Amino acid sequence: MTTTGQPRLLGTDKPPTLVSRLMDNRWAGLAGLLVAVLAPFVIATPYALSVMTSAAIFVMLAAGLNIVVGYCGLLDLGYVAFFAVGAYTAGVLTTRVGLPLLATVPAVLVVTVIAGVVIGAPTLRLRSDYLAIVTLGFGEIIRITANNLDVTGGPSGIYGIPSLTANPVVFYYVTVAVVALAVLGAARLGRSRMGRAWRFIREDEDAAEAMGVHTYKVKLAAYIAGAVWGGLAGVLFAAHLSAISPTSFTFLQSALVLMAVVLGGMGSIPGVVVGAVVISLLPEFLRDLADYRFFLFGVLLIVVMLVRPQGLWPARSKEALK
Amino acid sequence: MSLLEVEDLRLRFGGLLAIDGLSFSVEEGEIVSVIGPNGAGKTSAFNCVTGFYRASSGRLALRGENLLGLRPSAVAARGIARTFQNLRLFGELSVLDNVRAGAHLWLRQGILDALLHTPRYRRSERECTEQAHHWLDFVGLRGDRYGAARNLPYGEQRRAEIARALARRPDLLLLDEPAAGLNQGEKAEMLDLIRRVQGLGIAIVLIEHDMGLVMDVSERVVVLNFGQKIADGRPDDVRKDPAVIAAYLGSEAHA
Amino acid sequence: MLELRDLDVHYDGVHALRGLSLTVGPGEIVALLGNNGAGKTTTLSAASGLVRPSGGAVTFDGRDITREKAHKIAALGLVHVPEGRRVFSTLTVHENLQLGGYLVRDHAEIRRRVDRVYDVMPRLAERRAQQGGTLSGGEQQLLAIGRAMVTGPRLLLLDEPSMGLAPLIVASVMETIAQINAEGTSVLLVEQNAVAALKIAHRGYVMENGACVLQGSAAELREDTRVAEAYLGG
Amino acid sequence: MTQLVWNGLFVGSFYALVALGYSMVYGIIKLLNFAHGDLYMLGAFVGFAILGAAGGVSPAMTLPVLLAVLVATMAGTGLAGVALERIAYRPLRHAPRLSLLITAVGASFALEYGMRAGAGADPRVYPVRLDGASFEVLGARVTLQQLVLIGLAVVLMAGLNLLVTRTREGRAMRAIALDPRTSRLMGIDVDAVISRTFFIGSALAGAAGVMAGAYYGKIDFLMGFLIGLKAFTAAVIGGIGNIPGTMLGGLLLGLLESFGTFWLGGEWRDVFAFGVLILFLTVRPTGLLGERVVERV
Amino acid sequence: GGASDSDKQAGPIVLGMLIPQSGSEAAIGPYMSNAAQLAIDEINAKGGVLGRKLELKTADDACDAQSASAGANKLVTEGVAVSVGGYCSGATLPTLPIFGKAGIPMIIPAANSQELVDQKLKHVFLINGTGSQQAAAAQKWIAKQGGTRAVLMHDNTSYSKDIALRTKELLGAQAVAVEAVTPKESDYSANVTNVLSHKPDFVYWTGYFQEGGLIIRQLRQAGYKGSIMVGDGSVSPKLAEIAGASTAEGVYATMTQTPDTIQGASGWIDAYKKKFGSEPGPYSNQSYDAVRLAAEAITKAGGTDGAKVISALEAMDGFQMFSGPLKFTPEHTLASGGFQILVVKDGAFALQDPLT
Ligand SMILES: Nc1ncnc2c1ncn2[C@@H]1O[C@H](COP(=O)(O)OP(=O)(O)OP(=O)(O)O)[C@@H](O)[C@H]1O
Ligand SMILES: Nc1ncnc2c1ncn2[C@@H]1O[C@H](COP(=O)(O)OP(=O)(O)OP(=O)(O)O)[C@@H](O)[C@H]1O
Ligand SMILES: [Mg+2]
Ligand SMILES: [Mg+2]
Repeated sequence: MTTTGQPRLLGTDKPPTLVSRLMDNRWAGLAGLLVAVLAPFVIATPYALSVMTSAAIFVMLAAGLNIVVGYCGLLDLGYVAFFAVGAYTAGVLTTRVGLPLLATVPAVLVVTVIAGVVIGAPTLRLRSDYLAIVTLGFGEIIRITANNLDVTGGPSGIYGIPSLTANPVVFYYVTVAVVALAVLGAARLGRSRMGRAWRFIREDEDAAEAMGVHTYKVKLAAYIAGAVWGGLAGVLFAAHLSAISPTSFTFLQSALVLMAVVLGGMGSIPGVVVGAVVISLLPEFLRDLADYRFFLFGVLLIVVMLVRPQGLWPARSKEALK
Repeated sequence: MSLLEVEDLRLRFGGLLAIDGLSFSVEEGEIVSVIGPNGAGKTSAFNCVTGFYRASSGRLALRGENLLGLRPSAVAARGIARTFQNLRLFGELSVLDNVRAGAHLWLRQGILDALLHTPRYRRSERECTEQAHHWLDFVGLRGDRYGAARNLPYGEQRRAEIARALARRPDLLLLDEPAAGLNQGEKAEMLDLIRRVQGLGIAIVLIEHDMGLVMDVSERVVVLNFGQKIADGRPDDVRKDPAVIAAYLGSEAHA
Repeated sequence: MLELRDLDVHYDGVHALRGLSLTVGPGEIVALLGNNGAGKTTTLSAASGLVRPSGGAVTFDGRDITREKAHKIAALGLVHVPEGRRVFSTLTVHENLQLGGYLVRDHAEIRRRVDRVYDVMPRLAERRAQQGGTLSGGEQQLLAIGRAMVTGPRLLLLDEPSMGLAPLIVASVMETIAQINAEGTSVLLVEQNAVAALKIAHRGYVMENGACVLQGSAAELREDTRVAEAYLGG
Repeated sequence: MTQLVWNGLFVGSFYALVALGYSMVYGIIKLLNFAHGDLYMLGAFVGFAILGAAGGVSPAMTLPVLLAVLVATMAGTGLAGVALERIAYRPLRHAPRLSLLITAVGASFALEYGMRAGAGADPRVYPVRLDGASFEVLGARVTLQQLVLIGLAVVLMAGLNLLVTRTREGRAMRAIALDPRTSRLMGIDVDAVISRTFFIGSALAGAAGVMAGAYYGKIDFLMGFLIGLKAFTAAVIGGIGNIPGTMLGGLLLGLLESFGTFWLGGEWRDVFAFGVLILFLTVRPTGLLGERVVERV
Repeated sequence: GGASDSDKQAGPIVLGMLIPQSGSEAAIGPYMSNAAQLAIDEINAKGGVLGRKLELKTADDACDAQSASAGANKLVTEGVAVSVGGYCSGATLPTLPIFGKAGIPMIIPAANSQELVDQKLKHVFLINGTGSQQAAAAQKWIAKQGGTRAVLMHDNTSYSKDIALRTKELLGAQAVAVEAVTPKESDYSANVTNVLSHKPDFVYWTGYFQEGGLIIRQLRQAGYKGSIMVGDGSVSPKLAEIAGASTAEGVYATMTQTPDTIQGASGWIDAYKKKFGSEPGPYSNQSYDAVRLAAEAITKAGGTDGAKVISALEAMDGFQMFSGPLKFTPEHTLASGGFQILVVKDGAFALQDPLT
C-alpha cells in the first residue's frame, strides 16, 4: 500500500529517551545474552533445555530470514528450504559418510551457498509477489525431494545424527554461543555498506540502481547470507534432535519463521530475537491447553499484532536515537 | 572529446516514438538545459542515458566510453548521478541514510570489515556520515535530517535528492525539474546551488520548465519537441527562436 | 463556504499547523502561498479529511466536517487534487477520468464531463488508452486536474497544479481554473507560481510555520513588498 | 489423455474458485490471506450444519436443495469474511503489509483449531452425495454432477469478472489497490469496498467448500490448508488481481498436477507442478495475464 | 523414570503418551489417547497397579520432530514411568534417545517403521504389526484371490510407503505399479487414472481411511471393478461412511485382530463408545493394549524401575492382547503379527480369513 495520512512510528525526531537508548544499543543484546546464559540456572529440566535450545535455533533462523525479508524486503515463503538443506547435508554426511558433525560445516556452507544461488539467481528478477510463490515452490520442492530420495531416508528421514556433546546443558551453551554470534553478525551486516544497500533496495529499487547499487547482485547477496544462516541453523537442529524428517520442513515452518520476523519488527535485530522467542515458546506455554492450544495461539497472534502493529520491537533508524 | 555524447538516439513505446533521432553533447563542467513541452521526451532522454530505458538505437558515450545497454548501476559507476522528476527518495529511511546511498560506490568496506568492525570499517563509516552531513549542508537542507525522508516537505525532499546525487561525487549530474514546487525565493537558492555545484567541476544537465532559472544558469539550451531536437544554442538565441516560441514558450511567457 | 478555524495538526512529533484560520467564499478563487514546509499541503489535507486535526474546526457550507471521512467530504463536493499528481498508475487515462466520476450515477453525465476534459486537454484525448503511470510528468499533472474536473466539485482544492507544466500549458491550466470558477466552483489554490496564481485569484493568504501571517485581496498581495520579494521574484 | 485433461480441469475449477477470492483480496489490499482456505473449510462445515439441520433430503431434490444450501452458505462465509476483515485486518490498514500476514496466520489457526474444538478432529461425511452415472465424452469419463459443478463455477467466475472489469465497483477496487488515499479523494468509501470484496471472495470460497463437501463427501477441519496454498499459487500464476488470469491459473495448476502425476508419479507431482510454474515465471514474470506494470522513473 | 522412583513411590504411576494433537495428523490423536484412558480407567477401577493408581499424560508431537522432541522431554521431566505413545515414525525417532537417556521403556503402539528397531535400543518395543508382517499378509491374500496385476497405493508417509514397497517386493511380477498420493487432498482422480492405466485386478491402499474412503469411491466411480484392499490404518467405520456404504462393500483389509473380530470383545467397543461418544479408530486397540502391557510389566517388575520393566517386557510370554498372545522377538517386535483379512460387509468390517 502507498503512504497514508497516519503518522508512522518510524523515523521520528523525538529526542532519545533513556529507554530507547537502552533498547537499541548493545546493552539490549548483552542483556538478552545474559538471560540466555542464566536461564539454565533457574530451570534446567530436560524439557526446559530442549525447548530453550530449539528457541535459540529458531532465533538464528529468524535472524537469517530477517536479512532477506526485513532488510532487503524480499518476501520469502520458502525459507525453510535452506534450513532443510543444512540439516540434511549435516545428517547425510554424519550418518552415511561418518564425518563428525563439525567437519560437515564447511560442506554445509558450500551447499547452502549453492542452494542460495540456484534458488535466487533465476528468481530475484521477479516482483515481490511472484518471488513469494517461487520461494514457496522451492521450499516444497526441497521437502518433497527429501521425502522421495533414499539418501535422505525418505519419509522417515535420518536418525542417529551424532550430537556435538552428550550433555544437553553443554549443547545448549554451544547453541547459544553460535546463535549469539550469528545474531551479532546479522546485526553488523545490517549496519554496513551492504546492509544499507539492502534497505535501499527494499525502499526503492530504481533509486538504488541510480545510486550505483547493482540491485541484482546485492539481492543475491542477501539471499546467500540468509541461506548460510538458515543452513547453519539446520546443522544445530540436526545435532539437537538427532533425527530429522521432512515433516520438520513444511511450509508452516517457513510461515512461522516469517511470523517471528514480522511479529518482532522487520529489520530490527532485537525485535526479531524477541519475535522468534515468542513464536517458539508460546506454543510450549500453551501446551497444557491441549485442544485449545493452537486456537489460543492464533487469537494471541491477532491480539498482539493489533496492539503493536509495527511489531513488538520495531526498527528505528540509527539516527532517530541520536 | 565531449563528456557526454548522445547521437541519433531513438526510443519507441509501441506506436509512439518518444525520442526521435536526438543528438546533443555536454562538455566538461558545462551546464546544459533541456527544455520542451510536456511529453516532449526530456525525462525519457534522461532515462536512456542512465540506463533505465533501453534506447532502440543510437549512440551514448561518456568520455568516449559506451553507455548504451548498461544497467543503471553501471552507468552510475561511470560517474553519472541523477534526480527524479517524481521524487524517489527512500521514504522510510532517514534523510541522512538517503544521502549515505550516494556513498555506496566509493565506500571501501568489505563484508569481513563489517563483521569484525575493523578500523577500516569504522573509518569508512565515519567518513560516510561526515560526507552525508557535508552534502546536506551544501544543499542547505533545513528539515530534520534524522527523521524519515518522506516526512520532509516537498521542496526539502528535492534538496535531499540532490544531496544524495552529489554524495555520489559524479562528473555529470542530471537534474529533472529541480525547481518544481519551489517559490521564487527558493528558486533563487536553487540557482545558487546549481552554480556552486558547477563550481565543484561537475557538469550538469537540467530539465526545467522555469524559464527564469534556465536562462540564468545555462550555458547552452537544448529544446525538444515530439522527441526531436528543434533548437540547440545559447539561451538568448534559443529564447528568440520562433520555433521554440511557437512550440514551448508562447509569446508572453518569457516575461 | 469553507471555513478553517484555529486548526492544529500534529504529525508524530511535528506541529505542522498552529491555529490556522482561513475561509473560502462561494465563487471565490483563494490563493495560498508559503515556503516549503509552511503547511500548505497539510492545510488542504485537513480540509479534505486526509489528516485528522488535533484542534480547531473545519466547516463546509455551515456543516462541521472536522471529523468526517474523506470520501464523505468528497461526496459533499469538496474535492482535493493532491500534491504529486497521484494518478492511478496502471489504469488507463480514460479509466482515471472515469474514476473521477465515481460518485456520479448518470453514465451520460460522466461521459459528458470526460469529453469536456478531453476538449480542454487534447493531449489526454490522444493518450486515452495509455496507462496513467507511463505519462510524462506534465501529462500526469493534467490528468490529475482533469480527473478532479469530472467529479463536478463545488469547491476544488488544488495543490500546486502548475508543477511540472510547460509555460504554455501553465497559462492554459490557469485559464481552465478560472473557467471552472466562472461556472460556479470555488477554488482554494496552493501555488508556488505566485505570479500565475495571483493573476486569477480573488484573495490570498500567506502561510508561515503553520499559520497565516498575511491575507488580502490578490491586488493587495501583489503590491505587498514581502510577498513580492519572496514569491514574485522581486 | 482426455481423461487427464478432464481430471485436471475439474480439480482446477475448484482451485480457481477458491483462488478468485484469494486474488481479489490480494489484489485490493495486498494481503496474503492465509485464512482464505479456512473460509473454504468453514463453508463446507456451514453447509454440513445446514443440511444436518434440514434433516434428510430426498434424492430427487438433491440439486435444488444443494443450491439453496449453497446460497445460504455463501452468505454465511461472506459475512464471516467481512467480520474477519473488520476484526483482524482493518485495524492494521496502515501497518506494514506483512503485519497483516501475522493476523492472517493467526486467524487461520483460530479458525482451524476453533473448528476442531467445536466439531472435533474426526472427518465428517456429507449427508448428501452428488453421485451419478458417468458417460464418456471423447474418451473421458464425465458425470453430470461434474458438469453441473463446473457450470456453477463458470457462472460465478464470469459474473465476478463482469463485476470487476465493467462496473464502477470494479474500478474502485482496482483504484484502491493502487492508491487507497487518493481513492478516498475520489469519493470512494474504501472501507466499504474492501468489506464487499471480502464478502464476495469469502462467499466464493464458501461455495467451493460446499461443492467440495457434496461432491467428495468428506470434510475436516484442515481441509482448507492445502487448497489455500494452491489457490494462492493459482492466483499468482494467473496474474494477481486479474480474474480471467486467476481462472486460467487454477485450471493450469489442475492440469499440471494431472499430467505431473501421470508422467512422473504421484510423489513427484508437486515438484513437477512447481518446477514448471517457476520456469514459467522466470520466462514470463508477470504471470499468465498479469498486467505488465511499466514502472516509470 | 528410574531415577525418581523413591520420592514418587506413593503417588500415581504416570504413563506418557506422545500423539499428534495438532497438524495434519491431528485426527488420530484422540483415537489413541481415548483408548489409553479407557484402559487406565479399567485398571484403576480394579485397584490400580501395585496399589498405585495409573495416570495418563499426553503430549502433542504434531507429527513433527521438533514438537515430538520437546514433548518427550516434557514427559521425561514430568516423571513418566513408561512411554506408551508414538505414532509418526519420523517424529518418534528423535524421541528414542530422549526416553533412552532417562531410562524410560517405550511401548510404541502405532509407529512401526524398521528404523525404530534398527538401532537395537533396549528400551524400545513395538506392539504394532511390522510393515513386513502386514506386507506378508497382503501378499498371501492377493495370491489367494488370484490377483495377477496388483497396484499398490501409498500416501508417501514412512508407514504407508514401507508397507507398499514391501508388498511389492513380495509380489514380484504380480505388482504392476506403485502409486503415491498426496495426503489431505480431496481429489485423487489423477492417481486413479494412473492406477487404472495399468489395468489392475487388485488395488491395495496402505494409508489411512480419510484418503482411503475417497480413493475407493473415486476408483469405483471411474469404473474399476476389481478387488480393493486397505491396510490397517484404514480400518475404521469412517472408511465405509466416506466411500459410501454400498461402494465400500467387499473391500478387504489387512488388520491385526480387532475388537470387532475378537470373540467377546464387542463389549470393548461399547465401552469406548459410551465413554467418548464416538467409535474407536486407528490404533485405538494398540493404544489400549500398550497401557495394559505397561501395567502388566510394572506389576511383574514390582516397580517402575526402567531396567526391570524392560526385562519384564522381554520376558513377557502369552500376555493376551488384541493381536493375540504376546511374545517379543529379540528385535522387540511382535513375534507374530497376527494379521488377518477383514472385509466390509453391510458397511462394517467383518472377519474374512484369519490367514493361519
Ligand atoms: N513507459 C512508457 N510507455 C508509454 N509511453 C511512454 C512511456 N514513458 C514515456 N512515455 C511517453 O513518452 C513521451 C515522453 O515522455 P517524457 O516523460 O520523456 O516527457 P517529458 O519531456 O519529460 O515531459 P514533462 O515535461 O511533462 O515531464 C510522453 O508522451 C509519454 O507519455
Ligand atoms: N507525514 C508527516 N509526518 C511528519 N511530518 C510531516 C508529515 N507531513 C508533513 N510533515 C511536516 O509538516 C510540515 C508542513 O508540511 P507540508 O507538506 O504541509 O508543507 P507545504 O507547505 O505543503 O510544503 P511544500 O511547499 O514543500 O509542499 C513540514 O515541516 C513537514 O516536515
Ligand atoms: Mg519529465
Ligand atoms: Mg506541499
